[in-house]
Amino acid sequence: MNDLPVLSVLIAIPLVGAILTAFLPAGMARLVGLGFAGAALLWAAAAALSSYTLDGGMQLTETHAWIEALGVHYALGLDGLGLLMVLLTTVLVPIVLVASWHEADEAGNGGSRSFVAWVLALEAMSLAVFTATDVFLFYVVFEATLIPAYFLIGGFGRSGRGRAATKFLIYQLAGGLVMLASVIGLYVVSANQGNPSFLLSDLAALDIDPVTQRWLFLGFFIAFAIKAPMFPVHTWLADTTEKATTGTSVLLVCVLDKIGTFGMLRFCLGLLPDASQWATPFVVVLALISIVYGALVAIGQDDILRLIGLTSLSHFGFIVLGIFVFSSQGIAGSILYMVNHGIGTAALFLVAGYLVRRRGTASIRAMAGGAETVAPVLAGTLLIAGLAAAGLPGLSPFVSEMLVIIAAFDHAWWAGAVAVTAIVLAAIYVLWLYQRTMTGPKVDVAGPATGVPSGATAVPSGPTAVSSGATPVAMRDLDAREIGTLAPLLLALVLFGLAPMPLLDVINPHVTDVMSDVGVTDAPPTVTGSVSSQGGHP
Amino acid sequence: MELYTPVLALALLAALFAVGSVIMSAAVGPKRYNRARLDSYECGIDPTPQPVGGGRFPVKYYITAMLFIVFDIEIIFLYPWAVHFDAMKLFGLVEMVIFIATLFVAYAYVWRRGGLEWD
Amino acid sequence: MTSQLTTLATAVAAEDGRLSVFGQDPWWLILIKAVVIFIVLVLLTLFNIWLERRVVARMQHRIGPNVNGPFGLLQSLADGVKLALKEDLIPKAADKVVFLIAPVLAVVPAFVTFAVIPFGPEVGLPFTDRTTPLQLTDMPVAVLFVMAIASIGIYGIVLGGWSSGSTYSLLGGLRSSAQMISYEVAMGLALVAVFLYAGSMSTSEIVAAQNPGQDYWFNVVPVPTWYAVILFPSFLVYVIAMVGETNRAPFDLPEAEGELVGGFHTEYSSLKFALFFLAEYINMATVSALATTLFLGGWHAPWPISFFWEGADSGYWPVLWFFAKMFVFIFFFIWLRGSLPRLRYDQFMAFGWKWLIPGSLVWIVLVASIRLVTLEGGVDRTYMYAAAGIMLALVVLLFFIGDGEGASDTDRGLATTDGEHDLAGDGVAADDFAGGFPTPPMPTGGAVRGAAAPLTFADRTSRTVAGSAADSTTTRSDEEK
Amino acid sequence: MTEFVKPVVDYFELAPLLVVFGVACVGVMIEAFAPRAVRYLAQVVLSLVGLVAALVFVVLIAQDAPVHGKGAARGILALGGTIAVDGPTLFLWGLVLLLAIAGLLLFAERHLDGGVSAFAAQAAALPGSDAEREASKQGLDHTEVYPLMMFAVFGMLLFPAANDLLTMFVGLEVLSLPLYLLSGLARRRRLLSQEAALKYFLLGAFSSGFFLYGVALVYGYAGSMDFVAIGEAVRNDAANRSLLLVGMGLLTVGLLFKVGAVPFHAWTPDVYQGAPTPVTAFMAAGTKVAAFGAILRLFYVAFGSDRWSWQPMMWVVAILTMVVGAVLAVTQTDVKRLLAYSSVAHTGFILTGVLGVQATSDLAAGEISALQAVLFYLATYGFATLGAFAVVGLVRDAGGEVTSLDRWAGLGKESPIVAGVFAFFLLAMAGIPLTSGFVGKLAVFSVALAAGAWPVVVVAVLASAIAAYLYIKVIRTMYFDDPIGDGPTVVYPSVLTATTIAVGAAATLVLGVIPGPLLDLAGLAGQFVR
Amino acid sequence: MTQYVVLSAILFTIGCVGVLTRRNAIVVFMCIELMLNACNLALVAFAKQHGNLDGQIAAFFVMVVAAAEVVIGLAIIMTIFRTRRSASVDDASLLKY
Repeated sequence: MNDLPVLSVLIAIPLVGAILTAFLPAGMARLVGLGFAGAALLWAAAAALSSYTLDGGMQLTETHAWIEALGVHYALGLDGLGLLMVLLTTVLVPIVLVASWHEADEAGNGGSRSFVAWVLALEAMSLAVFTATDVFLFYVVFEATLIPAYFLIGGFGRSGRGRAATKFLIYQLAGGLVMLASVIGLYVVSANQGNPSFLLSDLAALDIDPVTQRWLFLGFFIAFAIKAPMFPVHTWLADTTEKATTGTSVLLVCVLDKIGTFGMLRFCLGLLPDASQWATPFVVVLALISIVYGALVAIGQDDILRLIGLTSLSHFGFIVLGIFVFSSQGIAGSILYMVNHGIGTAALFLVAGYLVRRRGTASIRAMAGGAETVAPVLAGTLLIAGLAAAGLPGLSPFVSEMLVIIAAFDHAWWAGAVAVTAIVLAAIYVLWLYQRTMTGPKVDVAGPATGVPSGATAVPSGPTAVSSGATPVAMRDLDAREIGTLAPLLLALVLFGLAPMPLLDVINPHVTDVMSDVGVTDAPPTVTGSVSSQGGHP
Repeated sequence: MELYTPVLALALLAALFAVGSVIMSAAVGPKRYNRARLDSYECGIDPTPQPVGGGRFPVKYYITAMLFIVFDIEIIFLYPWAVHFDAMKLFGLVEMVIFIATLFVAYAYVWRRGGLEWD
Repeated sequence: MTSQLTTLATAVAAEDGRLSVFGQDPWWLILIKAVVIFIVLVLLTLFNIWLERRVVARMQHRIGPNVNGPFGLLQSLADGVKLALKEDLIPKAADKVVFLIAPVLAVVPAFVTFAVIPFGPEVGLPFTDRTTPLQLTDMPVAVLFVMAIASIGIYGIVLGGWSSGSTYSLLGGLRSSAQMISYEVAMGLALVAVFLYAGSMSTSEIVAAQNPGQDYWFNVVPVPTWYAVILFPSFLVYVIAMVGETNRAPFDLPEAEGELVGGFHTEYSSLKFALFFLAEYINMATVSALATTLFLGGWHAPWPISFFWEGADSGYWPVLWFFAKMFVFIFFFIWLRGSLPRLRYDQFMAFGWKWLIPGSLVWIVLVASIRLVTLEGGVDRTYMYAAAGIMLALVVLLFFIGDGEGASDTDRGLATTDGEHDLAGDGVAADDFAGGFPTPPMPTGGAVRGAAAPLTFADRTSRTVAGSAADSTTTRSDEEK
Repeated sequence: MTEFVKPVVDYFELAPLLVVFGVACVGVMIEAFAPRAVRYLAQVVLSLVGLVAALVFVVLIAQDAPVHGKGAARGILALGGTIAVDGPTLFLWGLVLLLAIAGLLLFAERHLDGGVSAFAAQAAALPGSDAEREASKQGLDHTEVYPLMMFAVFGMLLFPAANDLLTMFVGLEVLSLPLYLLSGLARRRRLLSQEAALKYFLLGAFSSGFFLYGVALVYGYAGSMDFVAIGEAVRNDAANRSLLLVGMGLLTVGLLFKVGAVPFHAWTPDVYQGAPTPVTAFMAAGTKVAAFGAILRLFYVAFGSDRWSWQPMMWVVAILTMVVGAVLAVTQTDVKRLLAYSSVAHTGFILTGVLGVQATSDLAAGEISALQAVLFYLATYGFATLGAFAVVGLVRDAGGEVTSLDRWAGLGKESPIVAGVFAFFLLAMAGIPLTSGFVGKLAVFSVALAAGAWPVVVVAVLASAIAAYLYIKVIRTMYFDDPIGDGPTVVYPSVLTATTIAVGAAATLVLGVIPGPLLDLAGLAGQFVR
Repeated sequence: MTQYVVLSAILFTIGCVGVLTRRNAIVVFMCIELMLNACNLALVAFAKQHGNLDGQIAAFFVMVVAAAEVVIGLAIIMTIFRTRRSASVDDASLLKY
């Protein structure tokens, strides 16, 4: 393996981009930013293809002492999970940049320059999170992601974003601090065992007495549960997605929140397996609640962006469920799910964003349908993305969802049963959403259609109107730029739906690693029949 | 302790005498009420009213008191030093010179800033 | 520093042994001694008053009191009786309790200070076989004790002035306390040299230290051993300070009749007044006695008596020598009063603070160095030079300051707000009349007391005098800060 | 008569102290003799030179600090054991001197208030009187503040170095008295300032009374003022312990007052708000460093072997301090008060580190020690606070500084740089990663946890969450709220203040990203000499 | 010895209570001085008990410090007094939140 610090470079690229764009004029900033994002994508892809091998374990590792006094290292490494996350991030960022090409400039926003800069900063930090193999480093970047996110939410989007941003930050910081306690706890344990260190590899070698393990687990789990919103601590999510620009939402939900589940896999399971198993029932219940609750609330939503936010609450429920049933299938499914959800929800958010911009409102009732005749492409994409979210066979989320549900059934019949209901609910909210927004009498002009059924009900949706100055563009179909942003996502959805094997090839070795960490052994993850029937196995 | 008991005796004696004479003066002397006589003396004209607890007085006295404290403390240090100078010889001398020099700093400051002026 | 002081203090503690002769008296002896001292002091006072009046009268070509008793010796007693029969007034503005306590506070310390004054050596008591020193008691810190007790007396004066509720009294009390403390510093510094040489603070030992086995030049002229001679500057400072300390002419500003009527005891009458009077004269006696003890060899017979008569220092004779020396000082007091005019307050304070104190500080250093040289014949020169250098610096600095006073001091920038203060400020050291002698500066606004309006009584010069001192000082000091 | 032993005066080791003190005296002489025109310049230059010289000396001493006795301690006991010049002392000396230099620059700042310093034209002139107007018209100001500050610095140097109770007491007073005066010398809002001085003085004197009685009792217990001797006495558990415990308690009261720990924090907000901002900055940073140095030495050297009797007390105090500080800070509407309360909270965090002491035998190789952690935290806190207050001094309007929070709204739009720097300092205080505050928190928490004080750590985490909310609130006010009415203007400072702020920010950032060197330095400081 | 310590404790307590209850800044200040002197008493008593003189030396220093405190304290109090014509600590109430 070449001694080029691949991952450092990978992180450095967007970071440099961020710093650079911060000082460029707005027009250039956008292009330069996009350039850097693309570069990062290429670099990541190149790294993945050239120097990443499919035989599990940490690869491309770099380790440099950082703070001897605390046994802190600057240590990076890439495993299957990390690779997927990195790829997902690097893919999504350019798309987001393109998607919100103009949004940032609208009055009342911080201007595209800072938008691009913050986005790139966020990308850099997230990449660091996904590749960090030192708990301290992980924590540092984990918290560092919050700052760009904070300014992205607070600086761009609809009125009331300030509060949303603060709420978001408070939640995350609180979680982070709780986690800090656990991180320190790990350090102390390692110190007591004679080798104070934050290195993941060292920590994994520790044998921690169960009680301590449970406390530490609690710390980590709370933090990650807040990050990947789970039932009791999810409330920040909907507000944020509602107020922020869709671009931001994509990054938040599809990248940042993955850190939560990512962390669960890497730290809860990786470092504290016993405690994880001890906590399983509790977590599983929470996950199930999230699944059902998210779906149910989503159905009732009037604000489309809120709705999508809540659907991903339900989806994260699935992911967590898959993780904590401790079976290869489950974990594999979860990881797969993380990728698919990333892609699918991103698409959904983007489409919704376009729709909202056209309608000038995010209130479904105010839109009063009738879009599909005017903008068939938009309608189509919305439908596909939506159905993907609902787990329609043939689209990639289906595979992962199936894996998770089957694993859940293996774990406990009731878990599976509850999980299954979510599919039905998902179908409901997706289709109903489509029906209410797209079908119906043709609407030609922009803005809330004349003759809205019960116009009075449209009034409460006032506050959710697009931020100041964004006069809704006339109701027309997606233009090239927008299609360009959606196409790759939809493509991926279909592709991985039909042939998930490449992903699984990356995932499985990692899964076996995890399983060995956890100490649970079962059959190596076979792709379930339904998948193979899709011709997964050549 | 018994070095101090005689002092006590003398003090007692003196106190007896003093208190006695205060009482006596009250007892022996005549009592002729006269409003003017009970006024505080200001060359025969009506006294200017005094605020309760004595009037305010020049800050100058305060500064003097301040200086006094400083120098008195210095003396406290000088006495034992002087008594045992023979034991400390040169070291004692140098130390005390430094001490006095330090004190002179404050002293010079006060002097130059007119702390010692009465006008 | 700490460890250095430690050894000092241990040494102090160790001294108790050397005062073994004291604290042996039975209670009745103590009582007798106390009573004797008490009576002696009272009589002394009466005598001093008479003496003063006679001497001053003689200096002014008058006769003085000569009616009551032989040479009018009973005059002061008569005055005392008269005072006792006077009406006892308590002004209604006065703070009753304090007003009554003040004279007691003034008198008691005056008496107490005499407890440590040695009148003579150890003598045999008649009718008994026990011997006892002619001194009520002594302690390792006797002189410090004197200073301490004496300063308690100041409370009497301040409180007396304050509690009278009259402006004159207040200012008088303040003035006297201010000058007392000022000169107490000088006095204290003057004593340092004595302790340095005597190596003790106990009066009896200081006396002893001043009279070693007397030896003579050519068997006739005594080698000077009195500190008055070998520590002459200290002696000088002490004498000046003691006059200031006792509020005597020419330093009797507190009762400067011209400005303050009677000073702090303006409001006092009858025996309470008498008490203050008593206190003042006893203090006079005390400081004289102290001077005798510290500088004139105490009760030892002066040369040539000591030369011709061996027994002069034994038995009860020393009491004679002691009082003889003491009366020299008392006469000196009277003499001063008879001959010198009163100083102006600012001159007086300036003299105390700007000359006596720094002077005696420098002198202390000098003495210490000399002592050092004498102690160890050949000292390491370099240190000597260092000490001398610093000392020299101090002296130079001192005079520099003194001159800088008259020269244009930048800080007068403050006083430029009113040129008059400018003059007065600089004038003090430079030339004493710049301030407009003898009339003090006119009021420059600002309150004397409380929120009282600036004093504008055209017809009451005496008020404005008292007031103006206050006014100008207040405003001035404000500017200085 | 006992023979007099001449104490050894280790002039080289004491050079920093002597230099600073000498400079202070010379400063007074300048006040006395130099013409008014040249004073300002002379004072500033002199003080600066003095501080730098002292710093140089500290470095030199640190170069060849001998290994003391056996073990980790390096340094000597100077002046017959009254002053310990050892690793921690040197570290703290360096820190105090650096902070003092930065503070001095703030003192010297004359650009902000139209060519005059932040100090009263004439402290003695009544506020609003003609004399005052006259004075300020002449553009007078009190150059005495520089000697005063030097004396305070001298105290700050002496305090943590003191190796016996008496010296410590003297240091405490020398440190406090000038500060009492300084905090009463504000040019604007003089009533507030004087009031602050009064409160600070009364409470300060009160607490020093407690400290002194504690000294008396501990002396009564151990029969010596010397820490080492006291440590011995405590170890072999000499006379009745009640004396020891009461005395220890009283000493603690005195010291905790100085660092402003609950329940002795009442003075902090008032004084911080009332005092002139430069003084507040200097005081907030320097006093805390010095006082914690003293606390460390007292409790580790003298009472170290009796940990079990004071650690619980520290637990309670730390918890109270963090919670009260954080909660009350949230309710504040005045920036200076807010920072004051946050400094109270920080006191709590530092205490968390203090009580994390363990016997060296319990420490794993390369594990961070409590001393190390606290020293590091002090450094981070000092710079962040100094910088933050320096920034506060920049936001002004016609009436002087604007400290009410709601008027800071929209500052981020008006002058992004200043607001950004301030936000950065706040983030550091909140302990966001990549700022010094984070590493500091991590260090103290880990030592506390290692010492088994997990409840304290849990509370500390919660408290930091509350505090974080507070700081974010401020940041939001500056960035996302719209300015109401006539917002304050940011006066662009002269190079002096700019330098201070820059230094503070740089330190905060560097210590956040590469804390290694400083941590190692703190570790290198080793143990106290015993 | 103990009685001296007890006495000093009593004095200290009196001073402490005085500080907490009295309202006049000067009186408060005097109470503080009382506390300091109580400390002196205790120090000297203990010095006697232990037969070494650290305590007495400490008393010296305490005197000095007390003097310095007096000087500064009176200066501050006087400034306030001249400003608002009252030495009551209750009147000093500008600083509140």
